[in-house]
Amino acid sequence: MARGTIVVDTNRCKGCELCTTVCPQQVLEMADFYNTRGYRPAILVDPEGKCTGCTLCAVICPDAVLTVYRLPAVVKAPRAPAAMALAA
Amino acid sequence: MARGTIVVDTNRCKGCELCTTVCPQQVLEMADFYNTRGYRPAILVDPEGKCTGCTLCAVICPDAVLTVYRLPAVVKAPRAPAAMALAA
Amino acid sequence: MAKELWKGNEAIAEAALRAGVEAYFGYPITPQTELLEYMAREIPKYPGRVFLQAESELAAVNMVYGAACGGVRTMSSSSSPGISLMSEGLSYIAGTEVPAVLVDIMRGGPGLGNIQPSQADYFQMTKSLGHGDYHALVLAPSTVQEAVDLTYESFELAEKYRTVVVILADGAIGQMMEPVELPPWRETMREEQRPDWALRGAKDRPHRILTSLNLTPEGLEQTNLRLQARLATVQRNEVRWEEELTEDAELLLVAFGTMGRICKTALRAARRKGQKVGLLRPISLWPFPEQRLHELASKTQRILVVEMNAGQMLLDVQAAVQGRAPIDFYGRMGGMVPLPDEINEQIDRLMALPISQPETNQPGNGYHRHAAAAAVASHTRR
Amino acid sequence: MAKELWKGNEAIAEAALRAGVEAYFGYPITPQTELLEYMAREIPKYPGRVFLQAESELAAVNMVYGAACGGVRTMSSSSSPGISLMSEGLSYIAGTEVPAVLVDIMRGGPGLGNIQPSQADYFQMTKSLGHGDYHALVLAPSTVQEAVDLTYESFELAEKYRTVVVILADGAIGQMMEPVELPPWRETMREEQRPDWALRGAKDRPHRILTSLNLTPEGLEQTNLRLQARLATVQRNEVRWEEELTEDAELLLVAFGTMGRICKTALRAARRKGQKVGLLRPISLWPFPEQRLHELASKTQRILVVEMNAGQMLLDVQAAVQGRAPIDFYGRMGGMVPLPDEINEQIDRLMALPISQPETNQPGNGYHRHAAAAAVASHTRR
Amino acid sequence: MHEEIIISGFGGQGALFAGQLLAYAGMDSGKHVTWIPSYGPEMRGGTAHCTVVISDEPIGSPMVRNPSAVIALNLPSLDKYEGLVKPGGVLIYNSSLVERAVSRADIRVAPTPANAISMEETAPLLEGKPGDARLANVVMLGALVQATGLLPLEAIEAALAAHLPQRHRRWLEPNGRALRRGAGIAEAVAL
Amino acid sequence: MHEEIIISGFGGQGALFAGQLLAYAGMDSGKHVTWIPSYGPEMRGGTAHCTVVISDEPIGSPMVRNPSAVIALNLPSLDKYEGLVKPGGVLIYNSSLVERAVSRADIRVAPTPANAISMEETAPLLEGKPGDARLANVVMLGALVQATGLLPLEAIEAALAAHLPQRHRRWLEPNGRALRRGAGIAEAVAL
Amino acid sequence: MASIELAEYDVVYKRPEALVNTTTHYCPGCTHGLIHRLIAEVIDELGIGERSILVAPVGCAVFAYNYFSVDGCEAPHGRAPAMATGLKRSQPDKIVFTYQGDGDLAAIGTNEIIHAAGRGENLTVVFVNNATYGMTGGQMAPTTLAGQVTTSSPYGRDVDLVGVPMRVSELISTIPGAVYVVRRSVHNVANINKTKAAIKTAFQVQMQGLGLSLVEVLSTCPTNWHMPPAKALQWIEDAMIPVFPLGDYRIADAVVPLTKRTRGGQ
Amino acid sequence: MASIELAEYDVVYKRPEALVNTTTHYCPGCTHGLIHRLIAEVIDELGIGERSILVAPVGCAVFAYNYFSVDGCEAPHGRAPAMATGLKRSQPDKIVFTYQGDGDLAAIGTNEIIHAAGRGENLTVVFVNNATYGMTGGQMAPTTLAGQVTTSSPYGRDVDLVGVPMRVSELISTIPGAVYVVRRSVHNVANINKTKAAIKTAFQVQMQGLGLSLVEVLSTCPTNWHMPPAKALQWIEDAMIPVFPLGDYRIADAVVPLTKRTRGGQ
Ligand SMILES: Cc1ncc(C[n+]2csc(CCOP(=O)(O)OP(=O)(O)O)c2C)c(N)n1
Ligand SMILES: Cc1ncc(C[n+]2csc(CCOP(=O)(O)OP(=O)(O)O)c2C)c(N)n1
Ligand code: SF4
Ligand code: SF4
Ligand code: SF4
Ligand code: SF4
Repeated sequence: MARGTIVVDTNRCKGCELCTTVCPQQVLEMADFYNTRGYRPAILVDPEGKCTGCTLCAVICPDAVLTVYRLPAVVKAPRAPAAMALAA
Repeated sequence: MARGTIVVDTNRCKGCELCTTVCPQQVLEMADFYNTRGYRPAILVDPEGKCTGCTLCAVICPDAVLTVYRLPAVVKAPRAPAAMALAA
Repeated sequence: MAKELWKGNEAIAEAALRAGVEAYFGYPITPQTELLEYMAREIPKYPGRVFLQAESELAAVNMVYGAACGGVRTMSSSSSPGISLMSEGLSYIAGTEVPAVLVDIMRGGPGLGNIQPSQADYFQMTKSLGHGDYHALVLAPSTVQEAVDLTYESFELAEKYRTVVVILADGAIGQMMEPVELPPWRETMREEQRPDWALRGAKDRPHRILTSLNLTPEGLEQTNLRLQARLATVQRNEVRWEEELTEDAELLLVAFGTMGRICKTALRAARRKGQKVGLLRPISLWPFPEQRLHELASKTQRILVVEMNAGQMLLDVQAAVQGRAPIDFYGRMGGMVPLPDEINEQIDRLMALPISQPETNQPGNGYHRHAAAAAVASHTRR
Repeated sequence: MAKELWKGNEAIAEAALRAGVEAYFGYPITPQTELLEYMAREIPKYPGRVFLQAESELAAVNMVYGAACGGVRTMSSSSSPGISLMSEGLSYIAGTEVPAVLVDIMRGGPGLGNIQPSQADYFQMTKSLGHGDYHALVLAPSTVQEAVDLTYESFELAEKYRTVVVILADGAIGQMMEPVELPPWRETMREEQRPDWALRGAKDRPHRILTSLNLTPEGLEQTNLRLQARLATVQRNEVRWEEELTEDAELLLVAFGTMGRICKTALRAARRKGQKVGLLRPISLWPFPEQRLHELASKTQRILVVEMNAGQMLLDVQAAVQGRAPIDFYGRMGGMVPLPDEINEQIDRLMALPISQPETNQPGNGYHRHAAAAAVASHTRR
Repeated sequence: MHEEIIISGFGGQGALFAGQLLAYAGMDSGKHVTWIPSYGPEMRGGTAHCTVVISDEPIGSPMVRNPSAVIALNLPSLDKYEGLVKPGGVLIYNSSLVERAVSRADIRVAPTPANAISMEETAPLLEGKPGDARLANVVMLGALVQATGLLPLEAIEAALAAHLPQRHRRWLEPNGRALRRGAGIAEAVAL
Repeated sequence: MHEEIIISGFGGQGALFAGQLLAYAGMDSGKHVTWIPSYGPEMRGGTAHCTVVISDEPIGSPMVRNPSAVIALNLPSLDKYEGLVKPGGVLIYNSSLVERAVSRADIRVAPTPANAISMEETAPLLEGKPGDARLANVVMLGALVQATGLLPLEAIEAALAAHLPQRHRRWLEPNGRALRRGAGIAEAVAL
Repeated sequence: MASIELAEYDVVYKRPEALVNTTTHYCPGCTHGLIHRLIAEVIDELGIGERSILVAPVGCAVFAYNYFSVDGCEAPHGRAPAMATGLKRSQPDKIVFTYQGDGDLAAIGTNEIIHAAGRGENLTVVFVNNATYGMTGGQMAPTTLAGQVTTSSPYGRDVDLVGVPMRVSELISTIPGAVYVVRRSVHNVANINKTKAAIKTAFQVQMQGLGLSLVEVLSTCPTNWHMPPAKALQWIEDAMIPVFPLGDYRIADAVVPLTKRTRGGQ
Repeated sequence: MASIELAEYDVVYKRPEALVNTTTHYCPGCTHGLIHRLIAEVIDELGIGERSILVAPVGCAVFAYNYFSVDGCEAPHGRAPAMATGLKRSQPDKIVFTYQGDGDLAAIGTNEIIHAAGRGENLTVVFVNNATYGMTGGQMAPTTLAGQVTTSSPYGRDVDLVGVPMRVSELISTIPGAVYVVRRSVHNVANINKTKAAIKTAFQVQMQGLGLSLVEVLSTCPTNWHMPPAKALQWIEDAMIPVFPLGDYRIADAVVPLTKRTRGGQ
């Protein structure tokens, strides 16, 4: 299984929830805070590093808010998923 | 063979010659005089009474200038074709 | 009848229904769309009446044209860009001398512009609703109630003069709510009441023809003379305006529609300060109350025209005043609405000026330039 | 260059080609069609230039709009009903501030009317070429040579002011032949000469946007102020007119285009009779030579406006004269052209009147009514 | 009497309806009224506001630059209108959503925890779910009416009774309570 | 010098081209000229006419109610324009097609058998077929120029040489003859 | 007197009642007049003259209202279907028909015909395709043939630059609301008769309220084609029909019985 | 720093260059934004950003020119194909595309698209069918489904009164000048990918000068459909696709190789 992660451009997200409906790993959720535009943005909640970087969320996002990353096969998987690191 | 005749509303004829092209009996000609609108009208030249009243000329006439008559089968054919009589 | 709170667009639609409109054709465009939507909702409740959303304003105006040729009470509504698209059809309607009512809820232009209130179609509506020599009767309400009343009356006027009647308002009047007393329901026309030129099928009478075409100049001049004669009657009979405190006015405000009512607030503020300000509010924009304005111009010291545009009615004021009083202009554009404080500022400025002679009222370096300048000033000021 | 005999419509087309027009889009309509047909014949001879017959005037004007957005020298032509159909597009062109040239060979209206010469689009062209606050620069030639010269110049004007320039003529000028000296061939624009707003692909620069839309009233007012400021410059720089024998004129004729030249014949006949008649022929109808007319109005005793319509330029005259001289009007409609003898009759009638005061020049029962009356009179008289 | 009121909030907060209620109440009390909304596509997701004028005299301008009273249902509305209120005027803001303080000293200000009150009043009807903010607009209206005294509270109640859409009938009672609680707040802050 | 000429006939009789020739000749002789046709769909099968003004001065009106000279190529044209010719003016009519007499006594009239002359002049080039009326317009023009003296015949000849379309080149010579025969007629009737 | 002798005869063809007893302005041999006559015959046969309303186009047929003894009006160029919609919707008991040329219907007015069809307006449209703009003097129309020289395609229609001729019946027949869409021609007697039958069906479709009916008729413009009338008819057959095949492009199920009846009636 | 950790990763999806780095005005979940993104990706992939010109419509996408980093302008309602024609004819080396809604293209602007197709203009048209007029607040469009409630069909679209929904791809595909006409949808990832492939082909058709290409995309309007975005996607599948079947409506012979290549490229 490929290891991947995503970055949500949180303030651009309009909270439409479409990404959450397509994620096969079910690692996307809507945040419980509001962004500067008044929407609850999508966030990656992937403590187990299930995101495969399949890009489905990015493909369906109407607002091009998502960037998707995948770990090259040769690189060893990092401990924590990157997006979590970002949030930190 | 049915016997027929036609009447040309001479002053309405625009001299387009279409009727002369469809008459199976070849009894229509263009006159050598001009009508009040400056056109040479079609005329019936049918000394032998060949007109059958087939209506082809009237059907193709773009200016609804022709009236077509046919002798009912029961009536004896008159000597001279009617249109000639008209011209007289 | 008790007053109810009505949105302008919907009130106009309801007034038209009560006036017996039988066929409405339109196309959505902000800030007019509620009128169409109201018709969509209400007309199906009245059997025999027609609501149809056209594929475009071009189609809408020609549907109106068709219905009008049948002697049917009919109307359309739109807003500025849509009205431009109707101008060929409106000219045909005028040339064919059939009645129709058109509502224009103006917005900011030119081009796509925006959807904010504006009065930038004044010229288009009063001078040249399409090509050719004609004028529509143009009525400019300044309240929702007046919009209702004028709409209600417009059909009779259209039929009486066989002309296009325009209800000319702007997004503010279309969108606002005000208390309204609705007029009574009128019956729709019965067959025997149809006009004697209407196309209803050539039964027991010769066939009728309605056309704007006449290839001979002599013939077409006859049509035009008939049209102009009718327009002259309209000019005699249908000039409408409202005046407020004009008797002793040293400064006369001239403004129509939304601007007319806003000026009232400024006027009252000015009067409270002891400034002798009056208001002429033209209601019929064509025919323009030129005679009355001409009279008032002799009695006042200064005229201030206020419009939500770069100065259009201004030209009619200029032509009517004929140099009898200097004319100033204040206008905002693109959906900006001059508010009372701005107008009062202008009043203060003008009241402070020495009383000038009509001669100062130079065209060329006069009104047009001034219009732009005033707008610039107003703009940079705030 | 030697003179050649040219038909107006074709001469205008040739002048446009020599001025470097790169793209022509149009639709057939009498009495303008020869212009389109000439383009159809000639443009294919010049590689890189575009001729395209559009499916309608609506399409034509928007093709022009598109080409203009590319910074390409472009034009269309039509006649009255077709111009009405263009009014939305023209308003967009104005709102987007791109240059374009439009030729209107006017015919009798309203509606389908007929195809005879007329000046019934004066209001439409000078006041409201579509909705919104703008004016096109309107140039009215009275000879084929002048049509050529103005057309040739129109592209530069359009580009200088980023505006629509209208060549406004009528069927008579479109159809007549006169000797013409053609202007020299100008090169078409090279890529590096394209204006810095033109859409040519966002190569090595940020992407460019051309639009007439601005949803905020503040923003749209800015656009309008820019537009109005440019129009004010046009009013300062581009007023054009011709005068004949105005110095000592007791009666001033005011007429444009075909009517302007016909008035010259009447003027000469009047002068031969010893009548002190002069002529002001506005060439730019917008901007109107209001300043000059205002001056002349103070020097003359009477003004006679002659038009091939019910009295449209009349309003501009009225606004410019400001009561300084009484104004009369003589007009024919629907393709009728006032001929010199009719004009001389009017001159005789007016010269016989006592010199009246400006005060007689009452609006309301004044000019408009009079316009209709004059036309009626002229009509019943012959 | 001549009051010029602006009510502003996010789309969905009911600013427009609150304004209509006010206008209805004014009209039914025999006043002249106008109600004019912001309109058009920019409303989508953005802010919505309306201007209500209530007057003893026929109303000239239905548009207002400097309102005598403002209801700000959210922070952007407060930011936009705080500076515009006429000196001596009234500003009601939704303190449930706005944390910052108001700096104007020349106006009367009533911070009103409208969302909080609405939550409390709506919860009983929402069968176990937590309450929601649907009555915030009416809470604010109560505060406004109380603070300005421009109409009796009963006039708003009557307008509610007359104009609450049929499908929301069951909310009439909570609306009334919300209204009075808003009024109570305004009274309490002793403007 | 200022002449206002109307040339009128059936569509196809060459009235418009004759007018253009006249205008070219005038222009090439250094005069001011205008040529203005009837136009539009009514031309189809109907009549066609043009107005030519030739003048020493810049031309005001290119349109004329009372021409100083008229060429009537057929009867309807004669009917229409006979009464309009200025007193003292010239009227050339095609006596090949018009049988009636002209009643005006205050103008100079030249009945010109233009079709007949044209038939004669065209026959040689039509290889055995009888001649046709294609030169009638030029015959009439010859008569007009002679009768009015408004231009030398050579000017028209030069215009013909310059403006006869390439495909009609072989008709240049017959045109010249037709022109001079027309002129001869006008001379003969001693206007 | 001739009438005495003619009295022995039966009239087998005479000018229809619905055709006003006047001369048209059409050029000699132009089949506009012929198509008018067919429509008039149909109106007579169906007995609908008293309730028919004609919407004339801008084009050579602009004066069509002068030639039919039914009520008539004249639409702006291309807008006849919209005007007819206004008439028909407000007077559903009337028979409303438009008569439109190819410039009118297939160029400037394409939107109006498509949307009238889209709405399934109960209208009858007689669409006269003569491959040119007749009235304005023979410019290129959307239906102008490849290579055809016109005043605005002086080097022949270049299909690389302006596309191939537009086929209106094919286009409109894809729209469900257009229930009867056929192409006919008047280049000879047999086809004239078929055209008449189609026009009759088209009116019957409206009488039964089935939707929009459109009869495209290939027609001549001898004047602008620069051909004698008989040669123009031949040109329809030789040049036009290959590009615009005659046939039934759409006969909705509900219309089928009508076509049977009409055929039987011929 | 996150970037340090992310540096170990490959970017497998990022916002395309041709999409301006800003937030659109579209409602949450509206697929206008999605279709924009697909176009931008295609422009990037084809490397044509420097020579592309967008003609935006009047409709919700009126501001589209703000979102693409290519030159852009804005046409009057429905006239984008005419404006694009003016641009393309005078700058044939440019890639000109229109982006139009169903009110824009299928109502007021039908004439312009039909005649642009008829002429075979070298244009690419992205036609966004959301079965309503979004911008003006959800009125009936020609593409509104039978029975669909809108603000101007408050009792549901009555097909007896206003006809059945207009099928644009079916209509345009009958016109020879339209060489590539397909209908796609963005209701799920698979279809989004197919839509992108089609848009790519459409641009390639223009790059090769083959004629007009039109990609109809079924799109949502959650706001005016009164549905959450996910449900709106479902509604495309359940309600729209049965009426507007996805598929290739016209692939001219010359275009076939392109479709093969594009498919291979996916
Ligand atoms: C808006 C407008 N544009 C153009 C014209 C000029 N015009 C009159 S008829 C016509 C074309 C008619 O052609 P078609 O419809 O094919 O009919 P036909 O004359 O061939 O019968 C045109 C372009 C007009 N009258 N109005
Ligand atoms: C001439 C004209 N008519 C009407 C309008 C109003 N208008 C703006 S957008 C629109 C409809 C847009 O609908 P659609 O094309 O389906 O695009 P969407 O908004 O759904 O994306 C209308 C009718 C206008 N701006 N101009
Ligand atoms: S699809 Fe995009 S806009 Fe929608 S919730 Fe997910 S990240 Fe946000
Ligand atoms: S009826 Fe027939 S036979 Fe008689 S003239 Fe006519 S075509 Fe000839
Ligand atoms: S121009 Fe053509 S279509 Fe028109 S009447 Fe003449 S032949 Fe018929
Ligand atoms: S209104 Fe509809 S189409 Fe427009 S942006 Fe919102 S969801 Fe999209």
